[in-house]
Amino acid sequence: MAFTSFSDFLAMGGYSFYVWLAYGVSLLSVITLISHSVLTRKKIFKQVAQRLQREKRIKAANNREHNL
Amino acid sequence: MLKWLHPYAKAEHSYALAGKLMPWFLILTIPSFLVGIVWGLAFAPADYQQGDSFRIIYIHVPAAMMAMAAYSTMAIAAFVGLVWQVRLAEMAVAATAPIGAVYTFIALFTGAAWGKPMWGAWWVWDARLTSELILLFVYMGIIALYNAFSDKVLAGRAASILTLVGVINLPIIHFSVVWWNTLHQGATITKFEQPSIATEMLIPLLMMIFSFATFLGFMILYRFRNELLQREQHRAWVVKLVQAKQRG
Amino acid sequence: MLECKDLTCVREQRVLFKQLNLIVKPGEILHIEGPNGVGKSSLLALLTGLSSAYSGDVYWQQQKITAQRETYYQDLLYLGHKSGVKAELTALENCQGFQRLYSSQTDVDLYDVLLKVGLVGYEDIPAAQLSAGQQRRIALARMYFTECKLWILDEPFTSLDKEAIKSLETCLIKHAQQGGIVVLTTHQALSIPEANYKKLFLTKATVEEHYV
Amino acid sequence: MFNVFIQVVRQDLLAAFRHQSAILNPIWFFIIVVTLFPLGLGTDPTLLSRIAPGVIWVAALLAALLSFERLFKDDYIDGSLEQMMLSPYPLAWLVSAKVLAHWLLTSLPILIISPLLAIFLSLQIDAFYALSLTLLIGTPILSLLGAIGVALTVGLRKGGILLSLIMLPLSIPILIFSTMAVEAAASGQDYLGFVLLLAAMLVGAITLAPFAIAAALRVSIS
Repeated sequence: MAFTSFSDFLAMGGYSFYVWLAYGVSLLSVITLISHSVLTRKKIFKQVAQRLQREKRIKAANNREHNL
Repeated sequence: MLKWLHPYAKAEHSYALAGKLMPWFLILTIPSFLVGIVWGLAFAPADYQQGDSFRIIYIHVPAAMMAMAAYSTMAIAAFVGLVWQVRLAEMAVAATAPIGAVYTFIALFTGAAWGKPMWGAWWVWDARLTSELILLFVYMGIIALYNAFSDKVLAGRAASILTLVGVINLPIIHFSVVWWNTLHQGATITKFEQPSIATEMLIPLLMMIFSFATFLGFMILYRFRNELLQREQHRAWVVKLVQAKQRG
Repeated sequence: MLECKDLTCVREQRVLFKQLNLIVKPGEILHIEGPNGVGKSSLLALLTGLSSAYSGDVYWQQQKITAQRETYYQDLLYLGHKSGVKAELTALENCQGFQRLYSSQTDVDLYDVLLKVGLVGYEDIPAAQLSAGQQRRIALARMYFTECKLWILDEPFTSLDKEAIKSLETCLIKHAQQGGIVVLTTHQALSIPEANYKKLFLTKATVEEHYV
Repeated sequence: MFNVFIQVVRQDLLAAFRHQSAILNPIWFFIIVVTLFPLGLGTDPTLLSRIAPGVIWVAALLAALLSFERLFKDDYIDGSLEQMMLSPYPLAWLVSAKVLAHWLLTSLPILIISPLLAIFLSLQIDAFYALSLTLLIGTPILSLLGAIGVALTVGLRKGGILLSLIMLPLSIPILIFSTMAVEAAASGQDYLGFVLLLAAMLVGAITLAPFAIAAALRVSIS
């Protein structure tokens, strides 16, 4: 272990601000990337589902017209 | 040459294939990342010159390498997509661009955060950092171009063309930036060269590079499936998938 | 001879038409009709090779148009919604431009051609000062000096008056009788002899067969 | 084959001369941008002469960027771009004619008045020649690379900002080598090496860019 104690580890030999800032921002950007990808996937599924509803309504309207 | 695979089957088949591969990439990424980061942050010895601030290297160098790796995958996919008219390859270009952009941003930010303790300035016009910055602009250009088209097939092709134009220009840009940097070397800024790495520092670095690479693979596959779903919404297999998901 | 083999067209994730087969022999005029937004212009864009189909191919003289783009364009005259006439140039200059840009008889007297399309007296006025109908006539003037066998016209009769429509119709019929091919879309009724008149009615892809 | 090239160039020049504003705008923009710098940074000749090459080149770059919108947009709107793509002559050949016409209309005037602006910025006399030489070689590369971006964005409604985002990274090497050449000339050193590099880039752009422009047009027009 290169550090004597956990608080020493946090201090990072006096550079704690820069090291943790760099790691924090990197983690943040990876998280935004992942969440954006997952959200687009959900959005596409919702879009297709909506389209299915729309077409079901059109078909129902056509059927009602035919058997009037 | 890939025309023999009927266009309908290819999309559905590759969606399933990507689905099978993704867990494997994840299995490779997580352990190597955890071991690498703990080892690098806590156990690797401090650098005799820079002290513990050098630990930023464990994010900076892998991110910079993956930024280039992502662009090369895009360049290959763009070439295959345009020359053999393979629509799936163009989707890969669109899928990889944002990931490459995020890696470049990480490399840039960690580079700046690392530069501050070493040279006292948040932004140093060092040759490598400047080329990273320009690479980020190129990525942003490709992403913006892709999103500007409403028809995703055209968007993919336009992005592929821009990627290929970029792949020819990036080496020239890097070469000119390096030359420009050496000529404008105002203050004697220590060159941003690689500190000679002791083995205990090197191994966690290699693990981090490996974990970043497998994570790149995982994210490309994930976003590639999104592109497939987005483009093939009108196809029967996507509709069945959505219906199965609604019932499931 | 123009031919399409199971052409499928997808625009922005919407299937416009699917498995379209089509053969137009020399001497025929194909009239494509259909409600707005059914994909008439997209079909013409596919026929001219400006855009590529989701699947299926277009053949000219039994060869894929994508394989022989330059030779195909030697025989093709295309008139789109936009007339392709530069507003700053005069009718004469526009016609000279067309003559050089496309394979056409260069020994023809342009003033005579402009007379035929009813632009006598307007030859040297910048097209910007002409009406939309007159600008369209400059584009139509190309038909009088072109050597292209295949004419693809996207709603050629828009903004034309009765007399211009009449002369355009006769020009089309003359071209077809000389062994040329015409493919056009229009909402107007056409009085074309039965011998070389063919109709294609494009319908909106019904809901079921929406999924390819 | 060749007279079609001249025909396209002649037609473009004719069309442009019919309404002057399109030609003069980039020049006025170039002059105004260059005069902003002394107003902004003060009139100390040594400072101005040091930044002169960079300022003139960045102004030329922005003026070129401003004028690119006109390259394909008018033809796209009136339909002649579509017609050009359907002509039996190779599209890459016609497109290079259009880029040449555009270069003659916008960058050549900038090249002609750049010595005047160099005087504004009190650039050393012996750097004038280098400045005009780099502009002569550099601006065609800008036009060719910019034409690729314009071809990609011609079909889009809000293409302007996107065009600059696409084109500026590509024009960085040209900016760097030209300013270095002019600086070397200003301090009396030999600047031939940079000029030769620019010439190499120009040859590369002339041979490769038209095909990229043609491919990009095929994408955005379909």
